[in-house]
Amino acid sequence: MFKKILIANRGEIALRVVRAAREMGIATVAVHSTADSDAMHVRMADESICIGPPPSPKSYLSIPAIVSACEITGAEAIHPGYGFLSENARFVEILEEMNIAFIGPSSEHIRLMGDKITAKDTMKMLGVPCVPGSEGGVPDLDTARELGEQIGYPVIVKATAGGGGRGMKVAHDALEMESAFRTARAEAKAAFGNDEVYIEKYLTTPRHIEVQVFGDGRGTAVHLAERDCSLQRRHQKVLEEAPGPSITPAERARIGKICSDAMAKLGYSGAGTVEFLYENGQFYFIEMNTRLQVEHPVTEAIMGVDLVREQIRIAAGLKMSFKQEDLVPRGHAIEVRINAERLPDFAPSPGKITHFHTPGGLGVRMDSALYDGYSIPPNYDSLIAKLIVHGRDRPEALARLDRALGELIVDGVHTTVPLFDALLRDPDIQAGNYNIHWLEQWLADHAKAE
Amino acid sequence: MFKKILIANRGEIALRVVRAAREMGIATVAVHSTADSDAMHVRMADESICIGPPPSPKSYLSIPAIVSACEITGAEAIHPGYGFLSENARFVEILEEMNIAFIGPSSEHIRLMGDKITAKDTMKMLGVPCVPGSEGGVPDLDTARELGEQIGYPVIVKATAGGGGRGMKVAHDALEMESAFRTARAEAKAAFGNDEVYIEKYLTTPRHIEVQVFGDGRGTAVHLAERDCSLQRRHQKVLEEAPGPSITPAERARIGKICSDAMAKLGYSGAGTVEFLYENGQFYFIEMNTRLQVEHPVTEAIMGVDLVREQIRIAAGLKMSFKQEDLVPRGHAIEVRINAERLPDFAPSPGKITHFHTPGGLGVRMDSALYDGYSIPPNYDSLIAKLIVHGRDRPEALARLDRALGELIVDGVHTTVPLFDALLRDPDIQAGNYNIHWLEQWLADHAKAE
Amino acid sequence: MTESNTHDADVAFIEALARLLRENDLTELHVEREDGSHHSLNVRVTRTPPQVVAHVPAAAPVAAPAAAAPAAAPAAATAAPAAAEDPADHPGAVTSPMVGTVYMQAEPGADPFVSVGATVTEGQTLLIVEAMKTMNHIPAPRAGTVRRILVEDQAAVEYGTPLVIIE
Amino acid sequence: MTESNTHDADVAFIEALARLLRENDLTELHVEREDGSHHSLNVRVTRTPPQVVAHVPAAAPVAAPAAAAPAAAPAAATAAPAAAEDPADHPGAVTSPMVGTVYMQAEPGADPFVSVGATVTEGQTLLIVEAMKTMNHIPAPRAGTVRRILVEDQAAVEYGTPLVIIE
Repeated sequence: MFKKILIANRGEIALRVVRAAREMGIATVAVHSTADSDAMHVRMADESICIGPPPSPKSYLSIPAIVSACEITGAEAIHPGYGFLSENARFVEILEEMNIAFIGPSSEHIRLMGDKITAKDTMKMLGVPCVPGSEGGVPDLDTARELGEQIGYPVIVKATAGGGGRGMKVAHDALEMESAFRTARAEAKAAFGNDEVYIEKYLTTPRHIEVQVFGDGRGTAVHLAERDCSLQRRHQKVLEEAPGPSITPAERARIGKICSDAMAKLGYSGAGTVEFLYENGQFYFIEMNTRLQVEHPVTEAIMGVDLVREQIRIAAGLKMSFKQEDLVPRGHAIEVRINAERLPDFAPSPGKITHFHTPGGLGVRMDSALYDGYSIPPNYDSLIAKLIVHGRDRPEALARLDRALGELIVDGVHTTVPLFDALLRDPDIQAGNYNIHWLEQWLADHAKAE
Repeated sequence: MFKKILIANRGEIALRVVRAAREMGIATVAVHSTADSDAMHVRMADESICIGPPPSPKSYLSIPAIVSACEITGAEAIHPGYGFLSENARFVEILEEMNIAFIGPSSEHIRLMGDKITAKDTMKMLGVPCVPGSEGGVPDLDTARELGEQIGYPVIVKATAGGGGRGMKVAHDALEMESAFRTARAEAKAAFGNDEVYIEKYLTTPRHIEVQVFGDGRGTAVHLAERDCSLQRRHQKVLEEAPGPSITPAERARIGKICSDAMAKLGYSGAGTVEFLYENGQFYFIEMNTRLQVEHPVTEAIMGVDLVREQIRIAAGLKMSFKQEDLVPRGHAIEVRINAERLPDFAPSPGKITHFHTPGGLGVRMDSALYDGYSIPPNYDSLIAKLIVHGRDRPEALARLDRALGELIVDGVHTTVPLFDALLRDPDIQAGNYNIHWLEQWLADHAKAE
Repeated sequence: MTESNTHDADVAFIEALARLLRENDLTELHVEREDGSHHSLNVRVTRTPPQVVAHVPAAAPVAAPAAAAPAAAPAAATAAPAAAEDPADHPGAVTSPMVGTVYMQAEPGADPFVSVGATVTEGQTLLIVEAMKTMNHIPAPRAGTVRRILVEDQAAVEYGTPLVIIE
Repeated sequence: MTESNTHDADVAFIEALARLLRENDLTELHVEREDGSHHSLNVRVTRTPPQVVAHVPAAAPVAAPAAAAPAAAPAAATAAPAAAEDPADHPGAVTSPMVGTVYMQAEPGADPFVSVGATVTEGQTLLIVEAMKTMNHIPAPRAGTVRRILVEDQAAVEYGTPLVIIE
């Protein structure tokens, strides 16, 4: 096992890794920009190294700075957290060359999944369901109609050269196909000088369902059920839960097995997340994240495992500590992302924390790098705390979340807590009845009402 | 379900009950003495009533004050917590007469188990193993020798009229019986004017193992495995864990079933704990606590249930929400009791909390009524926080406890945290190798070493 | 105005400013004052607002939980009287020795034991606090005049609730 | 009024201000006062509140975890230099623009680039900071004399570590 690891990140996720390492008896090196000298991850680590000025490209994204910090401290491995360099294949290649272990998958797998088209082709080949479509240009209306029948309406006709919503038309049934096809081609011609179009299944109200996978890099892989992360604002997840309220045990087993089989065949190593759109009982692959997710704690809660510990074990060449049959979900978990933002416009609200009191008691987990007197710098992401609750079932988890939010005190900055207070009172949230468009719509409705 | 309940307690356990009630949508009434006007349980409850001056007999132990508070607030039920009036049969009788629900067992069962002799007789009748002995006076040496063979050495010869260690002699084998019997009789005669003696199994290094039980009051009962609470100082538990490190799954199943069968036969209602001494694979009943225990969170952690919620449900006439087959222990949990006490002499250390920072992350639960700026009054028990950790196995739980203790900050008063830091480094604790005498011995050794 | 008077006046003035600052949670105050040609005063008072000491007890745990209580049951009128009311500190206040319900007369329809302005002797019953069906007569701790009656018939009272002021 | 009386009065006045500051948790107080043409007083009283700012960073999270670290690895000499050393604030300090290892000379056995007392021209190499096998020459930001060299050959430096003082 490693004696010392370096954490190439900041905030709550850096603290998360320090905690796991400490429990494993591994010394930690925190790196930080000058804006983060007083940050919790710096205080909690065994050593710390200032790697640059506040802008991320000169500190948290600087490969030479981080590798150099690793060299001078003698750290044997780097945990990248999420964001920053966590999915940078070049970074991982450099580490591979320098014999520094990367706590994550191989550079090859990162590169593979970093390219959307290669990722989709690979996944399709591995038996993972993707959005069905025309595999290239559709030459004429007859082919378009055939495809419409094959795929099932509604479908979307899109310019091959397109983007930004131009040259895109939805056909809700066979009758609409002719007009959609002709209009899309005409718009494509006018906008991009190329009238080639392709056709894909059109999803109207999908949910964002993602499957947590874990591989040992030697052909064994498991899944740890799914998370529903449909509640998003501007493609940023806001609240995540596991298991997904709309997913049946049979669906869970089926899609889980598809994903773990794919990872086993790929020889994938460490933690990963296979993201899907889900509608009417069907899963459609979107992308794979080759790293730990922000929302991993909901999976840890229902599975009773420590994903970061497991990542470190695998990177150190140990076997996985769990088998598929050990991974039986227990209860229901919800995470809310508490940001230092002022509602209703979600404007960043950095500043000094004048009072911080965390909720306690049964089934409550706080992952936060805040402390009394800490000043949130304006340079980075506004996530200041993740509150995760676990209950025997979804109603118990919702009630616990409500109770815990009521105990939380973060004075000195504005936070998104009032958003969650309001969401918890919404019948759709209480029923688990939402999709990826729900929150944007809800916010728009509430903005109008005020 | 109740609309409003009153909590006849203070500190972390009152807060514990507020939390459960809030999650169930039940309004809460806190009662408090004048010393506790600023206490967390008062702040967190929906209503509060000052019931008297600081001395407990005039406030938290005053039945008229508490019943009166219940009447004027319209609370339908009372949760007694632990300590104070929680095992006061008279209090429960009064509530029964006044049609106020008591969140706990019947006054009859409280009275039954409140008397040590009746409790032991009842348990024996219900098939629960007790310390084997002579069932009364032993007339002569021959009978004593027979009993010695039957019970198995070592045995202890005790004066029937005795107490305080006088007239007590241990016989480690048959050879020692004659001398032990004669000496005990002679001492008994001299000390108490009555030379009658009885004989019991003598346990040299027992562990304190207790089984958590739960009954619906209508003949159904379950057990929720055991806790090992052997680490005690002056009969006060200091650290508790579940499952017990020395108990095998077969033993767990066997003693658990004995206890749940006994509770079913008794028609016991709500939470209870059957306490045993345990030595060489044998369990010996000591007493039963007819209430929630301080250390109930370790059971909640491994079982994934909310015992207070369940208590309230049963008191409101609902069914139990779990069956025996649902209750499968997962992982390992440890609780440490953090007291405001100054080491090495454990002198109470009340005062103002100048800084309070609680540990976070995976598998960590804090039950504490502290907050920044709170003044711990000198009038009550010194327990200020319970830190409970849960891991996949005992080593993981121990490492997590160590990590979490490192994050905890309680400034302004002395605490017993350094005791746990030291205990976690002891090989016996790491191996789970201790008994009810271990901690006293360890403290004595450490006192000498300094 | 003498020197010394000026001093006192200035200190009192600045003291008032400081209190103003604190009570209104201000950060800075700057005053220039001239009194005729002789005396001028220029004061700047600064304060860093969110002190732990001053702040926490006020803004702390009670606020948030209450606000977010799932079954937010606003305290019944009977149940959660505002803490630290003036009358409790009054030297003539008679406070309730127990939790219970107040009765101003011996039985329904009877005259109240006392009314405002009445003269009472030591030991005379002022009112009754009923707790668990027991009628507890609350005696006047000393002779005097009933200045105020602070509770109404059948009001619920806590331990320490001021009942009557006798002077 | 005599000199001495004025003194006493002023002292009393300032004493009163100090008390005011403390009691109202103020941070700063500035008073200018003139009494006629003879006497004028200009007082500034400042106070660092004894709380969050001063307290948390000192007593807070860093202390406990470090103390209880299961694998308490005291920071390697190379790795965790004391923060906020004087030299960094020196106007003539040249700080490291990157994390890395210092080399005082171009190659082993060669003469050091500079030594204390040497005169340097703007742009002249002071030392090398090696990061990821790249030798980064650190130039003198201006001409001057090397007053102090704050690092040793092969020392590990953080971003911002003061290296040399040039005046």
